[in-house]
Amino acid sequence: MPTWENVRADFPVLHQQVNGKPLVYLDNGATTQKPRAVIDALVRYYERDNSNVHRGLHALSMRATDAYEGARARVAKFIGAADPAEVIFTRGTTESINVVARSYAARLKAGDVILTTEMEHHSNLVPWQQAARASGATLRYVPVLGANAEGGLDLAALDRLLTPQVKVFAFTHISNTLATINPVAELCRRARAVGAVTVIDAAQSVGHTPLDVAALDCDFLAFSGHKMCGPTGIGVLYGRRALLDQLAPTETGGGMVVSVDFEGARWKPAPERFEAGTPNVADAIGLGVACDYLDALGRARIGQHDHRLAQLAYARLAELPGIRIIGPAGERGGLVSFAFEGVHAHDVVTFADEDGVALRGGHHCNQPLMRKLGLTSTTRASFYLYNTPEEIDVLVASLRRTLKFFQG
Amino acid sequence: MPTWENVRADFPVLHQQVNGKPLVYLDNGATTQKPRAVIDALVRYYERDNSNVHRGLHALSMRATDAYEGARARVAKFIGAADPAEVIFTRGTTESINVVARSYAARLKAGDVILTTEMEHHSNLVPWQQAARASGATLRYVPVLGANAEGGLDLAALDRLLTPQVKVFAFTHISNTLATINPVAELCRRARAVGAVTVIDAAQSVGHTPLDVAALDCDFLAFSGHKMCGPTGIGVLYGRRALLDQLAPTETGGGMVVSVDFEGARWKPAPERFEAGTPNVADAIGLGVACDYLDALGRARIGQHDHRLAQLAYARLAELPGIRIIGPAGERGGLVSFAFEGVHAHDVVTFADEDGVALRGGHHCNQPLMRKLGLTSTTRASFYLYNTPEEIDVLVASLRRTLKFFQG
Amino acid sequence: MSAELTELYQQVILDHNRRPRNRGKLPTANRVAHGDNPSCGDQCSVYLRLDGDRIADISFDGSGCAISQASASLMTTQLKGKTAAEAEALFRSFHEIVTTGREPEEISDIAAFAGVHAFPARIKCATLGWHAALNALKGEAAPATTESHTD
Amino acid sequence: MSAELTELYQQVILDHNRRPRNRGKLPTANRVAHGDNPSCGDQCSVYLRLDGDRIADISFDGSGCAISQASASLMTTQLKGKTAAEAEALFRSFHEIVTTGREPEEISDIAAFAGVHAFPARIKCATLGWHAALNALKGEAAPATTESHTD
Ligand SMILES: Cc1ncc(COP(=O)(O)O)c(C=O)c1O
Ligand SMILES: Cc1ncc(COP(=O)(O)O)c(C=O)c1O
Repeated sequence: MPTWENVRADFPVLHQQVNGKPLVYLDNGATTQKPRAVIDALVRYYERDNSNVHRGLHALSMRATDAYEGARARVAKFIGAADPAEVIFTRGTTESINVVARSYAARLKAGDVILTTEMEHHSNLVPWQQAARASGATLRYVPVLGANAEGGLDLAALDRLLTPQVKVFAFTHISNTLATINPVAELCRRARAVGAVTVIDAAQSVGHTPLDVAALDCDFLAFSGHKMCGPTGIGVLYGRRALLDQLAPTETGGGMVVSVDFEGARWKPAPERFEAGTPNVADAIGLGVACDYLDALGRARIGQHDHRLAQLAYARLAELPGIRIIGPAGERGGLVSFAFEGVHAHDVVTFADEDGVALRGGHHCNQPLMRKLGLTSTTRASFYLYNTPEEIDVLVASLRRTLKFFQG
Repeated sequence: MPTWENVRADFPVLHQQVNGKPLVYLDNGATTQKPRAVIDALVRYYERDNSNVHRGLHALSMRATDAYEGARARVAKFIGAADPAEVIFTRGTTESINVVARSYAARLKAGDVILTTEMEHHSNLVPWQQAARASGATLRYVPVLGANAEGGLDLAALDRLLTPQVKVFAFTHISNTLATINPVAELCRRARAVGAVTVIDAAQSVGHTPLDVAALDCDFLAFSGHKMCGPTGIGVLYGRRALLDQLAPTETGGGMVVSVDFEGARWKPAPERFEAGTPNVADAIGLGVACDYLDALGRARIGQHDHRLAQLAYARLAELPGIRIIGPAGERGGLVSFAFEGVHAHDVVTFADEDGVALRGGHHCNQPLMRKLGLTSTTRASFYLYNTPEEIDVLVASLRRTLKFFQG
Repeated sequence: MSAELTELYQQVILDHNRRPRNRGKLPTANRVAHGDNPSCGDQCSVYLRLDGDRIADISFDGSGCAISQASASLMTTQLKGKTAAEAEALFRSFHEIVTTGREPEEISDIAAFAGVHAFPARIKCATLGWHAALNALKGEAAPATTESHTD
Repeated sequence: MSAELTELYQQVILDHNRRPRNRGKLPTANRVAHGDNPSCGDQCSVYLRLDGDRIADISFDGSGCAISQASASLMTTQLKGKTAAEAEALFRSFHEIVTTGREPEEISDIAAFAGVHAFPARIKCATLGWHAALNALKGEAAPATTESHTD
């Protein structure tokens, strides 16, 4: 059982030097590190149980199947889904959203509206542009308020935009660039009132805050294992059972068919219907163990920890000369995005790396939003359960040194 | 460096008892086991380098990017592709084929013909049925000859079927049910003569035999890491560069776009164009190490080893009462598929499992072929580099016991 | 042979597998349903002659492992003459037996399937014919598939 | 500051970054090309006035890190007055410098970019403006993107 006192000891990668300095990993928005328990689960699987699932009757295959389906049930519990069949394993958030968007592309028509927001990650934006193009539907955006996007979504505009023509409303839970926490339950409620299906991008939230699909009453929810202490290459699409069974599969092949002849095929119900081919068994199992790990620490507590670090970082960074911080000042997710007058994010990141600090600089897959804010890039520090206030000291000292170099 | 003498020691999973008997793993057609080197590569990545790729400028991200792109280059070398950009990482064979089939679905039209064969795995069959349906193209099958499919593809029929209307010809290299080795270079040559694009399903061949896409002169080639000593959740689509750059991506999102605005997006060239979202970094690296492992042993030697075991198994099994072996009698891949009069494959597999022997029973994702042969299922024993002649003795003894029980 | 395997392949099961009862199409059937287990290709069709609410006659046809064939065969002997409600109650008992291994209080041939519970992957084999029969009773046109059931 | 970082941010580079030369649209340009680095959002437009085969005038515009901006700025000073063939030869030298760190025999300001080779992820920054310039010379309409180059 992990404890807060020992949390850093659980993550082997943290205990290294980078450029002669202790690693300060503040790139958790891009991907999080993995606790020993998750790494061990992969090793154990490959050393003891590795086998193909579903179609096997021998001991290893039965063990692998039980572990894989056990991981599905574990993930269902993690997000409050009543039925494990509502959990579809994908490669990650991007694939999950593509599955929904492609399926809806085949059902929407001219006159229908797909609604999303101005703060979406490219992965919750481009698939909807493609779905709109393919179906003839119109894509609309809920605006973001404020010169620094500090005002969040324009909920008054949402009232006007949420017409009965809206068939799908896709939005992020926590913005990976702004740290905005959207009122997702409220957004789902409003969408339901006009009969729109809701798709939540939970990439930045599911590992950082308690989350319950039944309480949110959303229709679809997408996330990535690698952003919540799990392995790379595994993610989830949650879908309401009644909707999943109507959706056409977008990928076909072995494992998802009831029967095949030379003329055609019949599909299994969810979840198999959406999992063509041999699944990523080992990493699904690893994801289940990541759920155990996070729940043992408690996601409410993790959220508080992240929030506290983000608040501290915000306050300390605000003192730096020429800084512009974007996103809300008060309640926010565990990251801070900022830009300096006259010093580019790339140079900031290169200098920070010299000090062992891992930051991300760029458009954070949020180009349209950046353009709206008149920015081409920001530097982002994103926190997770193993980060400490002392690491923020290192960050601030590194930034001061960079500013001194460039601003003189 | 692995050696043939020590090969079994490299695979931790093999050294266990199942139902009180030493494990005899003969389900390699479904998935292969992983050598220590591959497992270690995953652990090393997560313990030292784990980071998101491509968009990062800090030390871990640069290391992860180098390792990921290094794996791409390694795989390119493994299959003889001149340009690493021709290697696209996918979840596996099934996804790889779906990417090609979906892209061609958007380009084909009524009157066009998609050609495949009667011996395809559902994963190289159903996606083409879907592509034909979506585009209005016609799907045709090259027949398989012989009551036990021992005659392979009907090459005379192929002459008639390969008309200039054929735009795509998709076929397996080695059949996962029959063990037939198709003359793939010859098939590519004939397809090229009528201007058809070739898609090879190399799931059962790439880890078992030397393979060179330049020598084959194929247009696309698909395979799975987990069937060649690599991790689950990673596979490859090789595509000829000139064709890849014409294909529309089927999945969109972060990482595959040059620029995005609220109206639309522009794609990067291959391989990024086909890799939306955070890739499966760890497992791609693991796949690269699997390539090292197999090449150190030598795929020509592996192929001989498999073939010898399959020949031995064929001869020994042929002596069993009431057995029907399908597929070619002579040259064949490393597996044997068979059925007994009056004893169902499931019962055979359950009895074998009692003796520690892992077999597969069922239709092997080959329902149309099974139906043509008048079978609903077979039992399959499939071999790989760590199997031994002694294990075939155990298999045969187990089968005799089962027959005795059921046939009296 | 291990105790578990002996339990699984009890004499009753082997007997029904070797000499299936009520096998083949039922010419007088007024209901039919088809079931298949896509994991392994097992198939089972069940033919019923319903007389009001009562199963006047029943047969099955199909192919599959010893467990699935014996189960379907035994099932036909058990369901003949039963009402739909009785058939459903019997399936509930059978399901309880194959998933828990607990034998029922009344002595019955279906207890022979208690050994299945030690082989979870085979539960689908044991219930395939039953699912088809219940679908036939309900008059459902869609083929039963073990994949849409939780067992 | 480490030796590598000092090498990367040489005085020449800092100077060009702070006071870029030939920056802004060129009103008399008869060729223009745009480049972007999708990994980080760096952008660079290069404007040329070609006189026959010779670059009579050149300017750049865009946004990006110190390396990309200084490189584009320095490039404009180097390319002015050169023929297309000379420009390509110069790019080959520059490319050699940033990828290997080997300084050229002739003394030249472009040697200041030798430090880039220790930071492979920044090579794309250093070459962005050059790629745009070469595309403008070739009259290619499509925007240059660092992703279609191997560096
Ligand atoms: C010949 C063949 N093609 C395709 C596949 C599908 O591979 P995967 O399930 O890894 O996508 C397999 C294995 O299941 C196979 O044997
Ligand atoms: C908000 C958000 N949505 C979607 C994604 C895409 O996730 P992935 O790259 O794991 O598919 C990310 C992360 O990159 C993200 O932060």
